[in-house]
Amino acid sequence: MISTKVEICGVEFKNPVIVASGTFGFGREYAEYFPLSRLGGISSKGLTLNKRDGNKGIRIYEVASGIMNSIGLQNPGIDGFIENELPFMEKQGTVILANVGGNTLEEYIISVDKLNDTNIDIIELNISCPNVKKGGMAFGIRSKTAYEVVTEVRSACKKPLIVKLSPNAEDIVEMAESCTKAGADGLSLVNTFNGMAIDIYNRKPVFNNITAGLSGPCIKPIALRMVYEVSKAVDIPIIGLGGIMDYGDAIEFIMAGAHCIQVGTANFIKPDISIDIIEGIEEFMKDEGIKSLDEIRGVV
Amino acid sequence: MISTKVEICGVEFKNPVIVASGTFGFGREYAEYFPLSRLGGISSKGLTLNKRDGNKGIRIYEVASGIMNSIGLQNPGIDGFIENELPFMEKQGTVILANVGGNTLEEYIISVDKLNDTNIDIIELNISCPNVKKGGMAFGIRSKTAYEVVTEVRSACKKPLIVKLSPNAEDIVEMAESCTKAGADGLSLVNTFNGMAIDIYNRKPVFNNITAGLSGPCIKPIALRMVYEVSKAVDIPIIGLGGIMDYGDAIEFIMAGAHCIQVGTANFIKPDISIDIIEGIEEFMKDEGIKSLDEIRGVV
Amino acid sequence: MKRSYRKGIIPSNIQIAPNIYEMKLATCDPGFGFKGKPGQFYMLRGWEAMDPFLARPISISDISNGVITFLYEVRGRGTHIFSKLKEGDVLELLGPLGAGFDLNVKGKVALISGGIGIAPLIYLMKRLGNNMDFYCGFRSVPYYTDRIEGKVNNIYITTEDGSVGHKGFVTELFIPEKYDTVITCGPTPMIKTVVEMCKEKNVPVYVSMENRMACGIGTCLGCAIETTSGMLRVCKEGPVFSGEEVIFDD
Amino acid sequence: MKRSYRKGIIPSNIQIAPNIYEMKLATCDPGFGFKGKPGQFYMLRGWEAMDPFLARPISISDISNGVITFLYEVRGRGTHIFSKLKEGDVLELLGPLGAGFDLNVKGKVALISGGIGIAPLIYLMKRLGNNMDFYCGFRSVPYYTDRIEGKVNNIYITTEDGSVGHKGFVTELFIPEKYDTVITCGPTPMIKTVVEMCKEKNVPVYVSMENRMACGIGTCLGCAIETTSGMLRVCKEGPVFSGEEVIFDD
Ligand SMILES: Cc1cc2nc3c(=O)[nH]c(=O)nc-3n(C[C@H](O)[C@H](O)[C@H](O)COP(=O)(O)OP(=O)(O)OC[C@H]3O[C@@H](n4cnc5c(N)ncnc54)[C@H](O)[C@@H]3O)c2cc1C
Ligand SMILES: Cc1cc2nc3c(=O)[nH]c(=O)nc-3n(C[C@H](O)[C@H](O)[C@H](O)COP(=O)(O)OP(=O)(O)OC[C@H]3O[C@@H](n4cnc5c(N)ncnc54)[C@H](O)[C@@H]3O)c2cc1C
Ligand SMILES: Cc1cc2nc3c(=O)[nH]c(=O)nc-3n(C[C@H](O)[C@H](O)[C@H](O)COP(=O)(O)O)c2cc1C
Ligand SMILES: Cc1cc2nc3c(=O)[nH]c(=O)nc-3n(C[C@H](O)[C@H](O)[C@H](O)COP(=O)(O)O)c2cc1C
Ligand code: FES
Ligand code: FES
Repeated sequence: MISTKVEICGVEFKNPVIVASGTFGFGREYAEYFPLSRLGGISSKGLTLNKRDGNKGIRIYEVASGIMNSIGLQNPGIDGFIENELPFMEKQGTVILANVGGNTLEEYIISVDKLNDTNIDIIELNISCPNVKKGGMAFGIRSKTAYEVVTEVRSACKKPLIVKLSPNAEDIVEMAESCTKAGADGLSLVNTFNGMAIDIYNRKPVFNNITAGLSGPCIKPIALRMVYEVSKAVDIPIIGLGGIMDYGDAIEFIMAGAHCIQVGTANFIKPDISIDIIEGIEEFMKDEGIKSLDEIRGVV
Repeated sequence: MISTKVEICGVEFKNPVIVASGTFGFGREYAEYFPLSRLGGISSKGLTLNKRDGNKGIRIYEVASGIMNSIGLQNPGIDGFIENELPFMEKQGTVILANVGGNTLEEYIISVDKLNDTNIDIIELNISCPNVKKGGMAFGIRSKTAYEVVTEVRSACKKPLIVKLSPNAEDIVEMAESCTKAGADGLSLVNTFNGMAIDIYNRKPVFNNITAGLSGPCIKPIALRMVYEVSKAVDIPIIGLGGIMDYGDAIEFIMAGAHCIQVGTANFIKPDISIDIIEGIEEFMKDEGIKSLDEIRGVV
Repeated sequence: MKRSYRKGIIPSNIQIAPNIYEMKLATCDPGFGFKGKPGQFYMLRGWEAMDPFLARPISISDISNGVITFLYEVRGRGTHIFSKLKEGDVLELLGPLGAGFDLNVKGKVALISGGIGIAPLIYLMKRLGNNMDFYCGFRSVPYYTDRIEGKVNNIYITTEDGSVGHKGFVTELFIPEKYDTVITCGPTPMIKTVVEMCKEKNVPVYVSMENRMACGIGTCLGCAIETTSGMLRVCKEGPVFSGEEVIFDD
Repeated sequence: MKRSYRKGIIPSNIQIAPNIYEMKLATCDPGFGFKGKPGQFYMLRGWEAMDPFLARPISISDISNGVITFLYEVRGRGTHIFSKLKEGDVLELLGPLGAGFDLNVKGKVALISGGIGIAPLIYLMKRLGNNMDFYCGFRSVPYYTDRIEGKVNNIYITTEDGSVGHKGFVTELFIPEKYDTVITCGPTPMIKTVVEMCKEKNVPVYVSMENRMACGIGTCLGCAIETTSGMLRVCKEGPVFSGEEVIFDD
């Protein structure tokens, strides 16, 4: 008998496949395609203290083997989430990660405080959203700033705290070490890469914000390298993501040292792709005689 | 009449299209497909003081919209280049950039010194090759180290000096500023991104060196963003590259602020793709009523 | 449970005007037929690899006996690939998506299309029982107008170069106050003009909007547009909106 | 000047064994025919987009009247796409590339193939005037052996599962000292064994090597292998090397 179970931060996942923040809404739309209970976990759309409308102009732009997005954290706000979305999510029988973003440290603290008294399982602190102009970005770039933010959030937070890292960080390993020292219970990486596109006929950037976040298979080799380096450097569990499209990609991240993986942009390519990935992992384990993912985690 | 001429560091390019180091050898093979005189310039395969055999194991690996390479600077050494390759290159009627790599500062200095007395037009200092284990990488990561290296090389070098930056640098803008201060006459960016791939059946990294360099269209959005940021920060000319596949990509880099562009991995996809790009740029200029590239450089 | 991407097999994919193609798709699953209301759309993938990366949204232009018809214009790489598909080729599609048109409109209806915006209106025309006029504008060569003839009271054809019908834009012929309901699909500037004309005369107007889409099912928020009721998703709450609620930016 | 990628049109692309296809390509350029010597190869692209990204190297398996034949095994994404191509489809190809086999070999020749390694040897067999034996090993289902019959003295067929011919590997039947020249193509472990057997008996042996390629024309250095004369490029100095010069790593 094989088991795909994984435990991180005291939370048990029935399998290592979590759907990534911002690519799965709060699950409602996908629930029409498959039972969400099949998933290891769901990371909510990034939440900010107050409701946000997000960015204007082009929000999604296709590039080679990937997309750029500039959604700008459109979300119902923490209260809206707790009132209207969480009750639905709680009923799905899967681990719930609340992805929390923000512009200021204060905002993070109040948001986390509101979530402390809910049934969410884990807080995923997004210190890296490149589409929020104030603060959001800076937190995820310099290890020192991140250390300060994570320390404060850690002491305010009663849930297991996973910090989501930006690949735009100056030094991803140092960043991971800082967040670990600051008390993170786990790390997830990577968020989107800061990229750019230009409309040559209009002689203007495609995005109103000039830059936007790059995701999808195009970033996988870099994301995998970062997960590998970070997993060698820190002892807390890691959630690996960035361009995962199939079970093979997922296994690569696990072999690079990840406990769980997240499926992001791939959800847009096929609504039930996460189920293909879960089943693919199971089959791979059977074919290769692997009983538990512990056997292959970090073998590389 | 349109003109595609560009001048950088006192060297005139008949058009802004240079073929990138390591993707064009020394031009011999491509000369069978088109007259090299059509090119703006050729950057030689990365040269080291001594001949190198390069890396063992898998050297090229296809990924989504790109490749990873771990060639490891296989090259005939500076003397071999001067003796056997340069005479051929000199006859082609195009600008010659000698791309110089190395493991130690000393090696750089001796190499540059040997090139001082040749007919090459420009030295492109590669401080960023991720496939050389000692030194090579580190130079390109920290601005401070780069500053020191470039300062020394600058004083040894009698040719215009272009420094080729790594996208793996901690802070690409700070890096560009440091190299400028250290006396670089121009900058070229980006070199390959540090990436990784795992063979899940053998449970081993695909590459003997574990990581390898990612290039091709998959990196374009990030490369373009970096060229944009750097061009806003420094006043010396910039050569932009990273995933350029067609004239549209080339124009994007020019609008982001690049004086010239380099065509790298694309050469592998079609031997005469650089000619398509040159002709595409000319047509674009005609269609849009652009007489000189100065009109659109950095418009964004 | 809804089904994820299904395979469809092509009985025909023919060019009907410069750059304009009509593609029919039959299901590959026995006992199943494609479904959907006017105004709804499907996400189409004609490639297995990761470049092009996203599926392309295309409106239902007709459905009969479970065979779906798409009318599309070649604009970029994705639609170029579609145009090269041949009889017997298979592609993947997800749908029907979006809310579609309200079929319970009252009174005399004007359908106004610009270019390929005719695609969803053709299907709508077939399903509406109302008294209708059809205004269709083209750049140069009209298409599908034979399918309209006889099904509506009046058909107004315009071309920008005057090669057929009135030379100019449809909005030059259209008189809002003649109608109880106006429904339009086409380039945003045209839609905007139609909405303004209708608003002025207090005539209810519905618009079918386009926007870049990633997921097509409401989760990426990439297709959201500004409306008087906040950001709404073209793929989910739309693509049809009341003309009054859309906030057109300038 | 050499021509860059040319378009070729497919007269036929048929499956001849499980996972094994034979594809013919005629030129799209009037007055031009495909050329190439045995052992040379072409880089093939069956896609316009950037994923898959690289062209795939495939050996010439035959050329007659300018129509080229490729014999290929479906292994990954690229060859999978090739297998889906139909009559009339067009693909792009660059070549002929590589140095190919020396056709001036003396005496009695053994051709030894493992699996799809038969592809270049078939063409070589047709061009060599020598007295030859052909050893061909397969996993389970042999193919192309009818083309060999009658053209060589002896044909030795082996399959790993014993379904046809000798059960086991070709190297179990092969006796090097019977030949003046040995030429082999197939999986590296097989090549290595053949080379060792020949070296032991001092029989000259030529091997056709495979390696991952980006450019196919000698510039990326991605395909270089270790030899006694330094790093040599499979695409340029190769794909055929003398067995003595290749350094096989373990
Ligand atoms: C709800 C809806 C229904 C549509 N119905 C039809 C139809 O019936 N017939 C038809 O010909 N076209 C229709 N379109 C427009 C069609 O989706 C685009 O023309 C098509 O996606 C362009 O793809 P491409 O690969 O050819 O262009 P590219 O420029 O290569 O596309 C690049 C990316 O941008 C997106 N994109 C580019 N232009 C548009 C656009 N105008 N609208 C939305 N996304 C765009 C593409 O989907 C793709 O993700 C519809 C669009 C929407 C949103
Ligand atoms: C000189 C030469 C001649 C060849 N002749 C033939 C032939 O006649 N018939 C035939 O079936 N095969 C031949 N091959 C092998 C063929 O090139 C590979 O099987 C094919 O490239 C696999 O591509 P894929 O997309 O199916 O596999 P994927 O695994 O998806 O390919 C991924 C990448 O790896 C490369 N790759 C994977 N396996 C190989 C391999 N074994 N050799 C080289 N590159 C590889 C691909 O080219 C591609 O760049 C030849 C190889 C070489 C080098
Ligand atoms: C449309 C979109 C919206 C996203 N929104 C968020 C978000 O709100 N919070 C967050 O932490 N990450 C967000 N992300 C980043 C993803 O969760 C993920 O980290 C990134 O896309 C890389 O993974 P992928 O390549 O598998 O998509 C978003 C990504 C996309 C494409
Ligand atoms: C096979 C290969 C070899 C390369 N060798 C060198 C080199 O020797 N020196 C160097 O500065 N850059 C080298 N590069 C980097 C390219 O010059 C270029 O900076 C990079 O590939 C990004 O551009 P591209 O995406 O257009 O290829 C090499 C790239 C490839 C793919
Ligand atoms: S396309 Fe994703 S929300 Fe509409
Ligand atoms: S494939 Fe590029 S050198 Fe051989």
